[in-house]
Amino acid sequence: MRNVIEANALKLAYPRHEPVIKSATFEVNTGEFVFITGASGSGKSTLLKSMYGSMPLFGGELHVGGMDMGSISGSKLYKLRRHIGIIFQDYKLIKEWSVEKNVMLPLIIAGFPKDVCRAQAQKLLTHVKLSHKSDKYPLELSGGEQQRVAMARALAHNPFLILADEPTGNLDDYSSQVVWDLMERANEELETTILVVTHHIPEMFSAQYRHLMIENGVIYEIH
Amino acid sequence: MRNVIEANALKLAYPRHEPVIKSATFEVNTGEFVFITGASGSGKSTLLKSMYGSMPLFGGELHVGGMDMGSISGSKLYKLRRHIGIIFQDYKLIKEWSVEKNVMLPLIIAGFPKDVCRAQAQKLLTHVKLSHKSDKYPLELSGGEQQRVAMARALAHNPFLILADEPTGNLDDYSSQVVWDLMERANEELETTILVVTHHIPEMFSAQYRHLMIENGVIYEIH
Amino acid sequence: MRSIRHHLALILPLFAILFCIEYLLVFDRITESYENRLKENYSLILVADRSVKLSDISHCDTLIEKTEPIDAENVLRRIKAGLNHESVEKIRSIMPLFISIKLRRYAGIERIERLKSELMSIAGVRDVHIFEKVHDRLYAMLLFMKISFTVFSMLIGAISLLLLMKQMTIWQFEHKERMQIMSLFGAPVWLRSGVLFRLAIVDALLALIFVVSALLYLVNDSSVRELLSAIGIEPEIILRLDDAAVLAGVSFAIATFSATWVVLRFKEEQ
Amino acid sequence: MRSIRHHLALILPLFAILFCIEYLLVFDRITESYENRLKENYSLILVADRSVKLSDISHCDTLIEKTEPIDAENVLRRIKAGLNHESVEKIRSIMPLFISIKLRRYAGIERIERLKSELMSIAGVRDVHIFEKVHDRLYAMLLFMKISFTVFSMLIGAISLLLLMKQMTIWQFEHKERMQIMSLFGAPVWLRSGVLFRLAIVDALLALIFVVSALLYLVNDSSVRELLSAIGIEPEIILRLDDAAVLAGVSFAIATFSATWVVLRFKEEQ
Ligand SMILES: Nc1ncnc2c1ncn2[C@@H]1O[C@H](COP(=O)(O)OP(=O)(O)OP(=O)(O)O)[C@@H](O)[C@H]1O
Ligand SMILES: Nc1ncnc2c1ncn2[C@@H]1O[C@H](COP(=O)(O)OP(=O)(O)OP(=O)(O)O)[C@@H](O)[C@H]1O
Ligand SMILES: [Mg+2]
Ligand SMILES: [Mg+2]
Repeated sequence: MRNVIEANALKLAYPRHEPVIKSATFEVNTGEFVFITGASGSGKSTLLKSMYGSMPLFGGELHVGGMDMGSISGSKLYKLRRHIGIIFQDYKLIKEWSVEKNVMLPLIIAGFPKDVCRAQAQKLLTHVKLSHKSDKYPLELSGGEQQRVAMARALAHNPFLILADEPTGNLDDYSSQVVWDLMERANEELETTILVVTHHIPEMFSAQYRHLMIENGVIYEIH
Repeated sequence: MRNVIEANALKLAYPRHEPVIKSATFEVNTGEFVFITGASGSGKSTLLKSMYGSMPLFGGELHVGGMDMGSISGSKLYKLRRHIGIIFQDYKLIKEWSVEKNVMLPLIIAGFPKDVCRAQAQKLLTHVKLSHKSDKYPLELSGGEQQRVAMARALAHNPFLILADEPTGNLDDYSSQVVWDLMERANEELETTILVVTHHIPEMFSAQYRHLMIENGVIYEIH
Repeated sequence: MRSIRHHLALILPLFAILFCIEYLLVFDRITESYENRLKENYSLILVADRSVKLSDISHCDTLIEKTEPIDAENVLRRIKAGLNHESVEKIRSIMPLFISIKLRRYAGIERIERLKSELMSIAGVRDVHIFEKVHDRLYAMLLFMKISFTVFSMLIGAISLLLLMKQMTIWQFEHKERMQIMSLFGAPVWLRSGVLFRLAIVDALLALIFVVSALLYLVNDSSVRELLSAIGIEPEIILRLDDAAVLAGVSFAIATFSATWVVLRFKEEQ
Repeated sequence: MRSIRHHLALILPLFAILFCIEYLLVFDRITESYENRLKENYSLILVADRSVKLSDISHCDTLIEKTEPIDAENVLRRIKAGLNHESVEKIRSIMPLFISIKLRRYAGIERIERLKSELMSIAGVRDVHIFEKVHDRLYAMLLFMKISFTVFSMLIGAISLLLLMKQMTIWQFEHKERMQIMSLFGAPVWLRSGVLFRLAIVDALLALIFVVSALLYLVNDSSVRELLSAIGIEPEIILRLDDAAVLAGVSFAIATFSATWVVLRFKEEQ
């Protein structure tokens, strides 16, 4: 299999705005765990967007899971997304759905029977210490609880790639540790490739894993 | 003047839920800078809500700025709120308004003329390094940029009390520093009372200022 | 573009409601004037022996306003040309008495039938002719129209109200977050809902102007005038000054009620 | 409760649209049958010298369907009782010829006036009587009703469409976020918009059932039947099988169109 992510002179820009990412060239191999940092507004979230096809390329090339994101068609994009787990910076939970159903979302889309979905959702909610909140609705949760639900949802369907945008920004140290452990486990046990945007690389990870940094629209490899 | 905040055996609960805050007794004096910590879901945001009257008391007493929050009437509550600056955990920016107008909001409510509002908004946007984004709309900003707009809005009307819920959760170290500096300046120059909920007390502050912690619905004074 | 559509959403249902109200008002007037006219036109001819007294007939039923013997000369004039005087006299002497009866008001076919049988029971009355079939049909048609219009109006009223409610729901969706946030910063009600009321008042005014213009246009359109006069209605029956006052009242009441509803429904989220 | 209101928002405008369509269909039929009836009832009586040839009159205008001399016996029978045979003979010989004229179709007052002057120009024709005033008024009334109903229907149609659009906007508000998020996780269109289509189809079916029930009720209601027969309309003219098919088509088309519109308007946010 080719690299999970291959970016070549990638350029990203919002319509009628200066390019946010001016040039990004890097690749991420299967099973890697990569941290991305950068100042506020430097384009980290924008870079992730391009990886799940929510941002058209302004220039250069980007391949995700072997797909050319510059020319990917609608149905192929949906197929790709079904195998990616995303934690959005603003969580993006479905307000009208219970916590459990929110976690089930990727499994429902994959077409699993109800009880399989439910069992898997319960397992993940237990992992993020929220099984007692499974009947609640997102607006009845605290900020950090919502963030952990988003985490559980991203892991539910055993994706080959996890894109996490500031997944511990609203978490205390203990909850953060829970989240990092889960990611590490997925990375080690299932060879899931993981890209995390964060302002605080946990110390125990900082030497061990790769670290990319965005500055002035350019991506640098720190180590 | 009495203490800015006086809580006495304060109890807070959402309808049909176990109490979140079981007993909180503490006071905050004018000009104090107080950090509040606690695990995710421990009730920090709930406690702040009670302070701007968005959460009815379930028991005990709470006085904010000399007002009894247990019996405060609509128009008095609005008057009180006009002198508090709040940074919400989810920012709560008005989507249909430009960044500048969002920052102007407390001044518009206070009834200042347009140009005064605009000048003050520009000053604060410069402080949070976002003057170049003043014509943008919130959804065109990155997470951290939105958070800084919320910061600017909270300071715009020189409130006597600032309630900040995780104000640096989505900020890199540099931007965080900018925010902390602004708060410290308001605290020192204007004697603004400041309550900050955060998971990461900046090191330079940790010894200097008060620190309350919520655990199992009870508030403890750490130092 | 978007704002035009949003204004329309309030203006159109208001327009429809006002239009229906005006239509029903006008239709009441039309029916009334028609009932008067039918009374005038309604004629009963009674054929009786010469011995019958007019007063007997007049007092037979309160419905009867006037009785008049019909001049038989008219009937004879046509044929007497070729007849000798004697024959004509003879015809005249044996000819029955024709009496025209005028009614006080139009009373519907059943009531008239009863009157007829009453008249027939008077001795010497040979026959009563009622010339009413077509008039009665006209009246039935009018009634049918009235019922139809009421149904239509109720339908329009219902959809319009629903449309208003929908618009209010949309207003809620659109303004809830903003009002919420403004309220958290202590904005008084009038400040956070001023936009809504301004919108409502302007729309009410526009709807009123549109309805009045439409009606004025109708009143002055020559083909409409022709059509109305064909069915015997004066165009001036449409849109009187007091109507306009009613319409204005309804329009502003509905609009401000809608805005108030949205404002009152607003609750701060926890 | 909330969901009932939301169903109503789609059902009511659909109902109104279908109702109007049916009304217009029925009204076309009523007008048609009335025109036929008017043709039958419309009578011109021509008074002419005995020398006039019937064929002259028949060929005078294409509008004329039939001419028939009226049996003068009728006229005479009444008065001959008291006259001697000779006088009656005399009257008969000098009496003018009465001719009844039947028209091919009802043609409106102006056309008839032209026909009249044409007939009058035939030598020997003394007079033409037109018995049409009231019939003409009935017809004018019918026309007026038809125009009114069309106006009402257009109004209802417009508000209904707007109501549908509002409902779609609300659907968008309500479903946008969910569809957005589902789409980010790769849900295909049918999965994320299935709810909408199910809703639309169910509502279309309900609206159809309501309209058909309402019409069936109307057809069978005795007071409605009476009223209709008073104006000479057979109740069976309302709701024919092919009408129901049209209504079903319109209902489902509108409902699925609405849902499709919402789905197509959906765009992923950046
Ligand atoms: N609207 C609500 N209805 C019911 N329960 C709620 C509601 N909002 C919050 N809660 C519950 O109240 C508890 C405290 O929530 P709160 O938001 O105060 O936590 P927090 O300390 O701010 O946590 P975090 O650091 O994750 O933001 C949580 O268990 C949460 O699930
Ligand atoms: N929808 C948009 N339209 C226009 N500009 C946008 C939009 N979204 C983001 N931007 C701009 O693009 C730049 C990069 O945004 P991005 O969200 O990628 O930043 P980020 O690195 O994730 O920052 P943060 O750490 O604050 O979340 C910012 O300057 C932002 O203002
Ligand atoms: Mg970001
Ligand atoms: Mg919180």
